[in-house]
Amino acid sequence: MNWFRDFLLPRGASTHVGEMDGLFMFITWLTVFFFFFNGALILYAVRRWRRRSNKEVTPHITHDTRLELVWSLIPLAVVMLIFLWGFKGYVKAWVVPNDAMEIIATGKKWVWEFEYPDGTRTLNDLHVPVNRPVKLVLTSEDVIHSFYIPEFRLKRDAIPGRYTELWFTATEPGIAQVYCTEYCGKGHSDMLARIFVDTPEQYETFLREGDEQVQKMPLKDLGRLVWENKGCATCHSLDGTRGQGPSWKGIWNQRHRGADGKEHLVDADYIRQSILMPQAMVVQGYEPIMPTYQGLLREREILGLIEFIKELQ
Amino acid sequence: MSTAVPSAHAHAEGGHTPFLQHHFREMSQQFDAAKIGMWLFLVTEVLLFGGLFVGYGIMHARHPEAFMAAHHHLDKTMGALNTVVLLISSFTMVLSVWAAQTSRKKLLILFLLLTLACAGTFMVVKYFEYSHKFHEGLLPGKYYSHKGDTVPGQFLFFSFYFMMTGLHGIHVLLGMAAIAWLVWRAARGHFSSAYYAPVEITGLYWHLVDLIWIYLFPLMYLIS
Amino acid sequence: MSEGVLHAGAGHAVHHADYLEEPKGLWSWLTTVDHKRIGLMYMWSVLFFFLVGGIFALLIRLELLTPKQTIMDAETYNRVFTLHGAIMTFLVIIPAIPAALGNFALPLLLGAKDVAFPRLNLASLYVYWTGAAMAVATLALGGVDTGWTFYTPYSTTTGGGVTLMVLAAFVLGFSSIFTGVNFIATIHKLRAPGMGWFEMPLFCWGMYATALIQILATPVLGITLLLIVMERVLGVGIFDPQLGGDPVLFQHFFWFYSHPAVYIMILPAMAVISEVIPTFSKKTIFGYKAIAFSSVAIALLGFLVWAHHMFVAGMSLFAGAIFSFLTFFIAIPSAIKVFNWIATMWRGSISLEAPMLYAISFLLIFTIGGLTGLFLAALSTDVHLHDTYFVVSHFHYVMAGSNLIALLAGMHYWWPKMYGRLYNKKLAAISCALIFIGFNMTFLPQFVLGSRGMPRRYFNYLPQFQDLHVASTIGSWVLAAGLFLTAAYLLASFRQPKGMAANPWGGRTLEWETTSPPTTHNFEGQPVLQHGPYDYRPEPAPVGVKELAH
Amino acid sequence: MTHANEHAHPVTSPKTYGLVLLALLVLTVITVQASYFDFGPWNTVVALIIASAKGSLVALFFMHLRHDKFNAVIFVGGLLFLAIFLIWTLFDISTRQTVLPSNLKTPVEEFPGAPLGGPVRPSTGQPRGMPAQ
Repeated sequence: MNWFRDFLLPRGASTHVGEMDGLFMFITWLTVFFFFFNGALILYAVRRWRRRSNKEVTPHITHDTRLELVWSLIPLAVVMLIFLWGFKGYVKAWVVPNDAMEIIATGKKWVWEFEYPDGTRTLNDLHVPVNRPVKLVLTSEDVIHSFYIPEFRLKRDAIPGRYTELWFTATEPGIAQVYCTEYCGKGHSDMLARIFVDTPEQYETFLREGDEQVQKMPLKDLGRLVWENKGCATCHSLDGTRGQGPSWKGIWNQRHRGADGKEHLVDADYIRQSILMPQAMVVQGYEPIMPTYQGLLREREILGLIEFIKELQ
Repeated sequence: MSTAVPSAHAHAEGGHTPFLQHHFREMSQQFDAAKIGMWLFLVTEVLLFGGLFVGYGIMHARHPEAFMAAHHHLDKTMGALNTVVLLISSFTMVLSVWAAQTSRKKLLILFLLLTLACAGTFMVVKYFEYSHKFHEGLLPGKYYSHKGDTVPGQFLFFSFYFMMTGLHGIHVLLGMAAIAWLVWRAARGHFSSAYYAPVEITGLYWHLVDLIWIYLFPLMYLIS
Repeated sequence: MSEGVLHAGAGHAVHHADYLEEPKGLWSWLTTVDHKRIGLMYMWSVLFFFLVGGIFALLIRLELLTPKQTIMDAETYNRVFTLHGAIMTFLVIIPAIPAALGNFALPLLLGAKDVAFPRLNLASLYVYWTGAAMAVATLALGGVDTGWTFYTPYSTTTGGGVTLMVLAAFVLGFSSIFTGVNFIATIHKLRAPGMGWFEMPLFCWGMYATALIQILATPVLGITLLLIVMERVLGVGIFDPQLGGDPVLFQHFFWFYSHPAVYIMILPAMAVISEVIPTFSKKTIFGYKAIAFSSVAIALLGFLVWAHHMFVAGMSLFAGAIFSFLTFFIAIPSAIKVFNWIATMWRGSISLEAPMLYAISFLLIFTIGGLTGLFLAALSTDVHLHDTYFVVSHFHYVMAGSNLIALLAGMHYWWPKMYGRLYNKKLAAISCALIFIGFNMTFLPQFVLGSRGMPRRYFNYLPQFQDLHVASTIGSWVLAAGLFLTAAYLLASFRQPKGMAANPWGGRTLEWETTSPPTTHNFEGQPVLQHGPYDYRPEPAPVGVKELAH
Repeated sequence: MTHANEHAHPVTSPKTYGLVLLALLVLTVITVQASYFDFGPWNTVVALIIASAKGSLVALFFMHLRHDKFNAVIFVGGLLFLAIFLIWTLFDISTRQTVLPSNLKTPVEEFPGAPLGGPVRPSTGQPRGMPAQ
């Protein structure tokens, strides 16, 4: 019945999958069984004892203690089994191995920021080596977010003012999707991140020079990629619609009036400053909510964004 | 299975008072129902205040120094005075229930008025305490502007102080309104040993207000 | 009232003014203290808001037809699902059965003339209307985008009419408390002579258990909501991590109410089903005491398990284990009830009238709703499924499916008693089938969406989820068609003249022993209980209401 | 179930009430005096025990719970659920681990000068709503 499991559950790609999937399928079959069991009993009763005349007399059965005990104790036994099974998996997911590599994940409206042990930072793209335990320490800068990786069967809230943790060992190289599952406002459903499960060599390369593909890309394509992946798209549109921040359409070489009343020419320096020190110049009529990207973007990526914005005439 | 218990005799007994509502069979049934209703309402009050007590307890455990430092701004004497005033008001309230039970109309009105006077005194003392806090900038939440705090987070204590004593104060005012209404009805001679449920249940409410203060007093004024 | 006319039992057709006609005029309805009129006004208010919340639901489903924007933008979508949740929870499901059907039926079932505090009952209705008006007024302030759970710090930092919406929910809490106080006092003090606790119809036990929760949990919601108001207005800091507070504390406060509140939604549904099944099986209820006690057990156990909403919020292993363990105990009384209902049908004389069809539909939907709860009580599966469409689907099965289908069962059951008229039975059967199919079509795909990882409250979603979303949206239209059909034939029944027999279904509880519709004071004189509520044995003794001198 | 008549309810004499008031006043004096002593961690416990003694007197005598078993059950039941609320919440909050990231150099205060080991602001990024430089 693997097709049924594959229909219900996404690909499994961490060490937590087996435990959870086994229990999930057990309860699924239990639900299916009792649905049809109860359905069959009802159907049988309705067909067998359908009222034919209003004068029918029914037996006066008030209760049957033995029968009632049976259908209290059997469910009790089943749910205790489920409890223990669920608890077992949870303990495993809870106790972090000592050799786990620690990555700090910070949620903010509406991006995930990752900080690696060596100080490298990425936005929305998390690179982890395959077959090595990784511990994520989660926190949030504004409201509660939740870090959810369906393919790892894992989820943990990121709570402002607190740190929570979760750990996993990814078992196959590839890309796993991350969702935010605690409602956090307008960009909630776009607060997506990806986990790149790398081979050890790939991971080394990543730490050294960032993502390989990205390095080879033409600047303006890189700019678009950054816009898509690093959270720009959540607030800045490309088609002129007003978001949390100004749209990028046609802003190159235009003059922006800042909250301070002065006018600024949108050129390369201006864009660089807006990315690295967003609070220095806020365009009139917008909230000063953009986080700084200092240390989060490589120089080439900033150049890429400038080229990308140039193209958006 | 029980058999029918005819209760027709009850009608004759309850029938003579104009205060028996149509859906009750007899006065005692109406009285008991009113009391159950009031006690259930008191339970909801306990849980309403309970939420604040739980919040207070958890925040106190999180910021013990801040709460300790902040509570020194409260005046123990004023708090103790108000405790005594409320205890006496409870005493006069219970005496007015007794007066109603024993059909002493004049005493009933007297005790009710004394209760009102105590409640008024309580509110006056509270007024002085509040205005003193306002003056010093000891306001709740973002309006907190007191200078010279040594421990941060003292505003949290005052958030709770104002929310808890404020909610309690509102209850005192509501109680005063209810007691004033009792005075009005008592003056019209509505209450006697045959019918005094409103006095009894207002009394219950009033004692609960007192009871909550009994806990607020040490938690706010006496922590150390 | 017709003086001096004695009714010795069911079936008398002496016409006299019923509670619908006497006294006349709108003003008499607005100032009435008659529990039946208040119940009806509640019912129509609830149905009105069900329509409003349902339209929001259809809009949500329509928006989710495509992975990106379909008919509205993200901000509108967030407001629409918040309003859907808030209206459906606070204005529809919580009052649906207790305040509407409970108010109408409870005193009748107890053989009482009214609830213990009729004026408080009317006040509760006005408080409900006030709260409802406030909730609707938030639309003028730009709506609310917090979700009905008002999680901090989002709810204390976002704009719009959150403060007003929170106050609306606070006010609505009072209407719930008033109903609860009233029902407990009524059940304790106004049972007909001869009606011991175990001669009460099970509906009353269900209402009693519900009222317990309403009294014990609602005040905590009240103070929680006040704290949000204080946080927004004064910045008191208790839930704000920037100020030294704790947002997780809010979740405890909120779920101390809202988890038991889930049982405010399901216990009354079970109460209705416990009436319908014996009547249409013409057989005594199987395991009366087990059903009665399991209602109370669910109500009380429900207070011990709320933290299972926080398994992924950084709870310790130990705490997680305890709350998960306790949660499983809710499953036992629920299972007992389902099996007892089926056992009641066993060897009965089953008549498939509309209320029974709805009851069977309830049994099947509740089986799914209840069993899928096990996924969320078990720790490891909850970690995967929490806050996904699986949860959305599970609670719609329990709340929307079970509660509203039981509401429909109850409405069809007591409609002849309420209005003295009958609806079109064929159409009723068709719409019951449509609702059952539509409901499952809407929500079964959502289980799969959730287990595949689709998070809840998503405006955009990845293209891989689209097929199931489309299926769900089409299901929502089938469901809506069924509900509109129900509305149509129920309204059409008013075109018939009143002429129902006192006891059209052959029920054995006291409400069937007065006329349909009853008079203002329910019974002529004080009914005295002569037999148990589900006693279908043929008996020589005269049945039911005995007259007492008044 | 017997229905007592309204006037058949037991009437307590004013003298008893007077004695109860006296006891309450004495306990008030005791609790104020006790607040000047340092019982260490037991300070709050002592204060709450005295408050509960006073509360019981009020409930038993002034609120007539002495003669009113049924409503006493309601009231104590309410308190029981309040206790569940407090204990369950404390249970979760107090067993939460203080997870801290290993690279956290100094605890950044959540508000200036807070000597807290517990929650801290994240080490990166700007606080929400920070004014423009």
